[in-house]
Amino acid sequence: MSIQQLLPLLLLFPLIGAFINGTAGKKLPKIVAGSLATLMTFVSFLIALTIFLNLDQPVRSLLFTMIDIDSLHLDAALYADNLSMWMTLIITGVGSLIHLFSMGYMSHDKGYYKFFTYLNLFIFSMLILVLGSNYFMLFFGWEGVGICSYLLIGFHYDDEQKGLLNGLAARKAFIMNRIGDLGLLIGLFLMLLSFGTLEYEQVSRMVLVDKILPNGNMLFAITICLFIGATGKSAQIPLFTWLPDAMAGPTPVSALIHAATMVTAGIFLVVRSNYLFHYAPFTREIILYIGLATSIVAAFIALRQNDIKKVLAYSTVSQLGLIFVALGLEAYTTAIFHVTTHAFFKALLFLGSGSVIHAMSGEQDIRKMGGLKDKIRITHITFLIGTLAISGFPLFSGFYSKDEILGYAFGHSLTIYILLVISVTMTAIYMFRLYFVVFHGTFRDSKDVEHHVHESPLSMTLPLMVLAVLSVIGGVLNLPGIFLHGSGTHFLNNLLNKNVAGLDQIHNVHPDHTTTLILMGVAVAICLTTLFISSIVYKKKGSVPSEDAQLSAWETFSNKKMYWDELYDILFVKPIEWFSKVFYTIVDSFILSGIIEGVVRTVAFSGDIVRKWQTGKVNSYILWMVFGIIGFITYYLIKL
Amino acid sequence: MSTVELIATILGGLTVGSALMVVLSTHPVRSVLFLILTFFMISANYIMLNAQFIAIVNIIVYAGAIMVLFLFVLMLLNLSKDTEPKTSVLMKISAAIAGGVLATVLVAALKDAAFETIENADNTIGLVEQLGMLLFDKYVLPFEVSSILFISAMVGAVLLSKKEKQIID
Amino acid sequence: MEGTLLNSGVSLQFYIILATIIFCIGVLGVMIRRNAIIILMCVELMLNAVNLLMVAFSNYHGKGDGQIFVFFIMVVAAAEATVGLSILVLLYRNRKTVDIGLFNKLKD
Amino acid sequence: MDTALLVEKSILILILFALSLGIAAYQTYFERKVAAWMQDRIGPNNAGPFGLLQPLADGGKLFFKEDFVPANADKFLFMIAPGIAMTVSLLTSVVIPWGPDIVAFGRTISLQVTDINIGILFIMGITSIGVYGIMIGGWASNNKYSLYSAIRASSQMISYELAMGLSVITVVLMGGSLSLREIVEAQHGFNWNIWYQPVGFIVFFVCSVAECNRAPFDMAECESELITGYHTEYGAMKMGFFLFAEYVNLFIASTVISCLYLGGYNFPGMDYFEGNLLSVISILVLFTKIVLVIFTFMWIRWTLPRFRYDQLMGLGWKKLIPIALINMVITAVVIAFTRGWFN
Repeated sequence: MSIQQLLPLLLLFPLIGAFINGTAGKKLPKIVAGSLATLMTFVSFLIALTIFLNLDQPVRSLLFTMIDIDSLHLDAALYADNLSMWMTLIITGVGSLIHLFSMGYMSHDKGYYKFFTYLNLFIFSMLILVLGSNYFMLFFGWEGVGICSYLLIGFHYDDEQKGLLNGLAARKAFIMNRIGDLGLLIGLFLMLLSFGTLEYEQVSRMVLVDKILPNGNMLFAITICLFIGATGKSAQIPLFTWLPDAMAGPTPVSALIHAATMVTAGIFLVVRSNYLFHYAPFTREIILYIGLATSIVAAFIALRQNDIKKVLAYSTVSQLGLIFVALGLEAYTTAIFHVTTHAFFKALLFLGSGSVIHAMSGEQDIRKMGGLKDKIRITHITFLIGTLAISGFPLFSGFYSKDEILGYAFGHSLTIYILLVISVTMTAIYMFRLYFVVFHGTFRDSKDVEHHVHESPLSMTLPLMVLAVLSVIGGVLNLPGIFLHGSGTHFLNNLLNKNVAGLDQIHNVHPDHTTTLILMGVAVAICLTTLFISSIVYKKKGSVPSEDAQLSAWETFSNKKMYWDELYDILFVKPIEWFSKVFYTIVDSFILSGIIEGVVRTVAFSGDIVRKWQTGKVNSYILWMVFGIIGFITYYLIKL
Repeated sequence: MSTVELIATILGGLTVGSALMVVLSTHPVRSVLFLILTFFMISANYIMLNAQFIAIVNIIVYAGAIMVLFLFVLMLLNLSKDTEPKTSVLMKISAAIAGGVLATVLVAALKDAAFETIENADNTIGLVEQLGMLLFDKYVLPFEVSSILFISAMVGAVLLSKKEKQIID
Repeated sequence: MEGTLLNSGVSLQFYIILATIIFCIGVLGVMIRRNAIIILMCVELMLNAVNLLMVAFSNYHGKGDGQIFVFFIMVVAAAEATVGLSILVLLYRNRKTVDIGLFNKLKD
Repeated sequence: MDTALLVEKSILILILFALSLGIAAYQTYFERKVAAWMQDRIGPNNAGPFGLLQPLADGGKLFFKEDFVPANADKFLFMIAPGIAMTVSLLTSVVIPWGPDIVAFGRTISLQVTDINIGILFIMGITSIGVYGIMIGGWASNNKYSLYSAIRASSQMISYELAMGLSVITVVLMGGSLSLREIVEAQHGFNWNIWYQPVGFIVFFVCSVAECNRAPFDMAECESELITGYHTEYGAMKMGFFLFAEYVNLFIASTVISCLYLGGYNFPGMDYFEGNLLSVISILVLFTKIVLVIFTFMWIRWTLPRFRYDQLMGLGWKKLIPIALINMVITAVVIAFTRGWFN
């Protein structure tokens, strides 16, 4: 089968899974529903692998034409190049692992089949997002994942205690994403206006080959609109507050959607449109600073969070900020590299936290955990690997990807480098804090809970182990030049530069070997120092995060998420409420009601008068009718 | 004036006269009977116009079925001259004026309409064969649809006159 | 003579005027009678006036289509008469009258 | 206009008029005799030989009785109702083909007043109008029994006309024409419709009985319930008209049945005769058939008890109409096959 034929198949399997589970899932045994969904995703992964291995030139596969009018031609087509296939591999690969994990994690849930329907639907939408051949398909997938995300965040909407909050979190995510989506949509319209098409191939040809470019302002508008879309989906300042709240969803959802795949959609969008951003330096600047700010702010907030998932959520935001810094520096392949390693270790950490929560019978507060390292051994080891990877421990995957970003930042400006180092240091601090508090020390919850603590089943630990291995060795995908002088280096770099439009035109200067080594030394030193201090603070001294009341000023500031939500409340919600109230009292109840009631009264009054004519008698009606007819005919007779 | 014209004129006069009596009779049953007479007159006009089939169908359908129904209902409700509702004189006068003016105006409008003579006329169009070919060829869909109309009218009538379920209170 | 009908010296105009007058008589009947059944009859009268005109034009054009239309008008008239009369019977059962002047529940 | 034709038709019409009345008159005698025979009595036997002058005596009695109108009756309608009944029943005979053409006085004389191409529809139309005599008479009497009778008669007529029309359609399909003469001629020799359409014949026959208001379908009269129904208030010659109309109807109904189903004037072996001889034999054959059918009507009347009203309506709507419909569809399909319309 040719790649053109395989591409639709790739999309079809998750859709079939969603369809079967969505229609007949209620009647299927749980094991069948779960296995079906997992299998469908895995088959997709295998197909993606086949395509990936055989792909040489970009391939376009037309499904059908959506709109074909004079000025607008929109195809539903799929487009495979190394970028989209790489994303597809991450999505389906990590996706199938998380499906597998969910089979264990959700096994006691009554909405089991629904969950897998949503998951498969999400995979389908995400594949459309990355595999679509134009921005419209991307938008289609974009909205699709938005809906799936909404459904999955509020999955436990009927929970007795937290159901309402879950629903609110889902709505918050949905609405915040709408803001970004509006930006994206406007960007697409502007793009349609200036290029006349939304096809990637045509746009890239126009920009790169024909050098037809809209003027600077238009290009800035387009790129900034696309970036606004990206900030919504990828949780950047100012639209990031939905992501920590989205942790209300089941943990596999957090792992799949809010760590590994959906949040990278914004990054994918920017990488996909790299040639546009290349000609919009000002937008890149904005991306850089936004990413930097996001990274630092989120890392800071993560320092004093006590909910295991919230820590990871802010960590995700912080890491995404880091990736956006890379995007701002035009280090696209590095960004994708970090996306990949981040997908591995963040999925691992989330699934690990899921395993912990599973062991703790649903408890998420780290202050109640402690000393779990002997009780859930596999989870402990894999979680440790994840922690080391994200903290940049030498030779783990995160080390390489982070290092590359730091290297480019150093090449760009020292200030940015230092700020990034601060962010990275904070990352190491909160991750080690999390690790030590959860797994070391003494168990701090009731005996009853302690009695129940148990290792998760194989379906949950297997994905953990696979992801742990990937987190360790993920770095080889893009080994920097100083290691293995030869062909193996910069694998991902070469791969993406091969056939992804625009990327081959960008020549980032890798820092020279000495600089690289120095920077690595700094990073290793930071990581090791943090590890050492953390182990002393939390392991030797056995410190426990203090209660909210005892926090110092900066700690409270961090714990309260830097009051972002409150800030938004004051900035947006309150004024809107105030406006609404004003409009309600003045415009609605006074002016509008006045007009409407006036109209009603006038109609009623005149109706009262005219009603006298409505005798209700056919005779008089037809009499009037006859007079009317006579009038008409006479008029025409006279006119003739 | 030829014989045919004379006959047509007399027939026309009778038609108008009996139609007028339908309206002017104070007794509903007499109205019905005059209407039947009018239908016979109109059938005669059809025969004058070479439309024998329509003429006989007119008698079967209108005089033989519809008017029997009217008469049946009148008898069933036992309506007679005494129960006939009276119309106010003012209404009568204004109606008469309106009707008269309408007729005058319409006649005035149509009087001068010019028609050219059509040569290729065929005097067998009123025969059953011709009409049948037309009905089952060109107008077969309306024909079938009209059967549906009949069925629904029948169902409607049966439903309405069922005594068990009172629809209006 | 222009517009002469087939097989007779009668002009088309004659039938047009005849039909118009019958139609007007039907209208007049609807206006001055208050008995609902008579009003229905007057409607039939109007329909017949139209039928007469149809047949006259059919003859004049030498085409059968007009007569087919008469056919369909009869169908509609028959359906209308059955349903109309059953409604009237029902109304009579409830109001004990067929005076349309008294069927004015919708007015209030 | 051909004067000879006019004379010829006028003579034929007069003959038919007299014949109808005469036959109607002697049907009363016949009926009494049949009734008497079936009830093992003698019947009229005083007036003339075998009581043959009895109808004349009856006529004279009716003629000289006091002619009165009830006080609250609608006088005009009360007067014209018997006239309507009589006129309508006499009208039908004009389209009946009484026999093959006769050659006399150097002319070919058709034994049919007029051969209109829609003769069978004409008969249906006239029959459908026949009910007005009864309705108007019953209503104008201002007698509640008469009114009941009128209402019953009208609903009965309408109901049975449907089944009748449906069964006639099969005959029209067989003959391929609406003209009575063509229908009769299609049954040449012994090729009668009754052999092909037994079901249609039975339906048509039953409907004819109902249309003629004869027992067991004499809902409009039924002495025991409605005191002879629509002519309760009638007397003298107006009553006579009603009776005459009824018997003329019976005669015409028998004629129509003979023409439609029993081959009309056709008889087996008619090809051996020709000319006026054939015509005379044909006329005699037709009248033989008519008398036999009339006898069957009377036989049924004096054998079967009257239906109840709801049974009568049930029979009409729920049995005869479906049967006639099915019969019609089957006939149409078979004819379409045999004439190769599907090929």
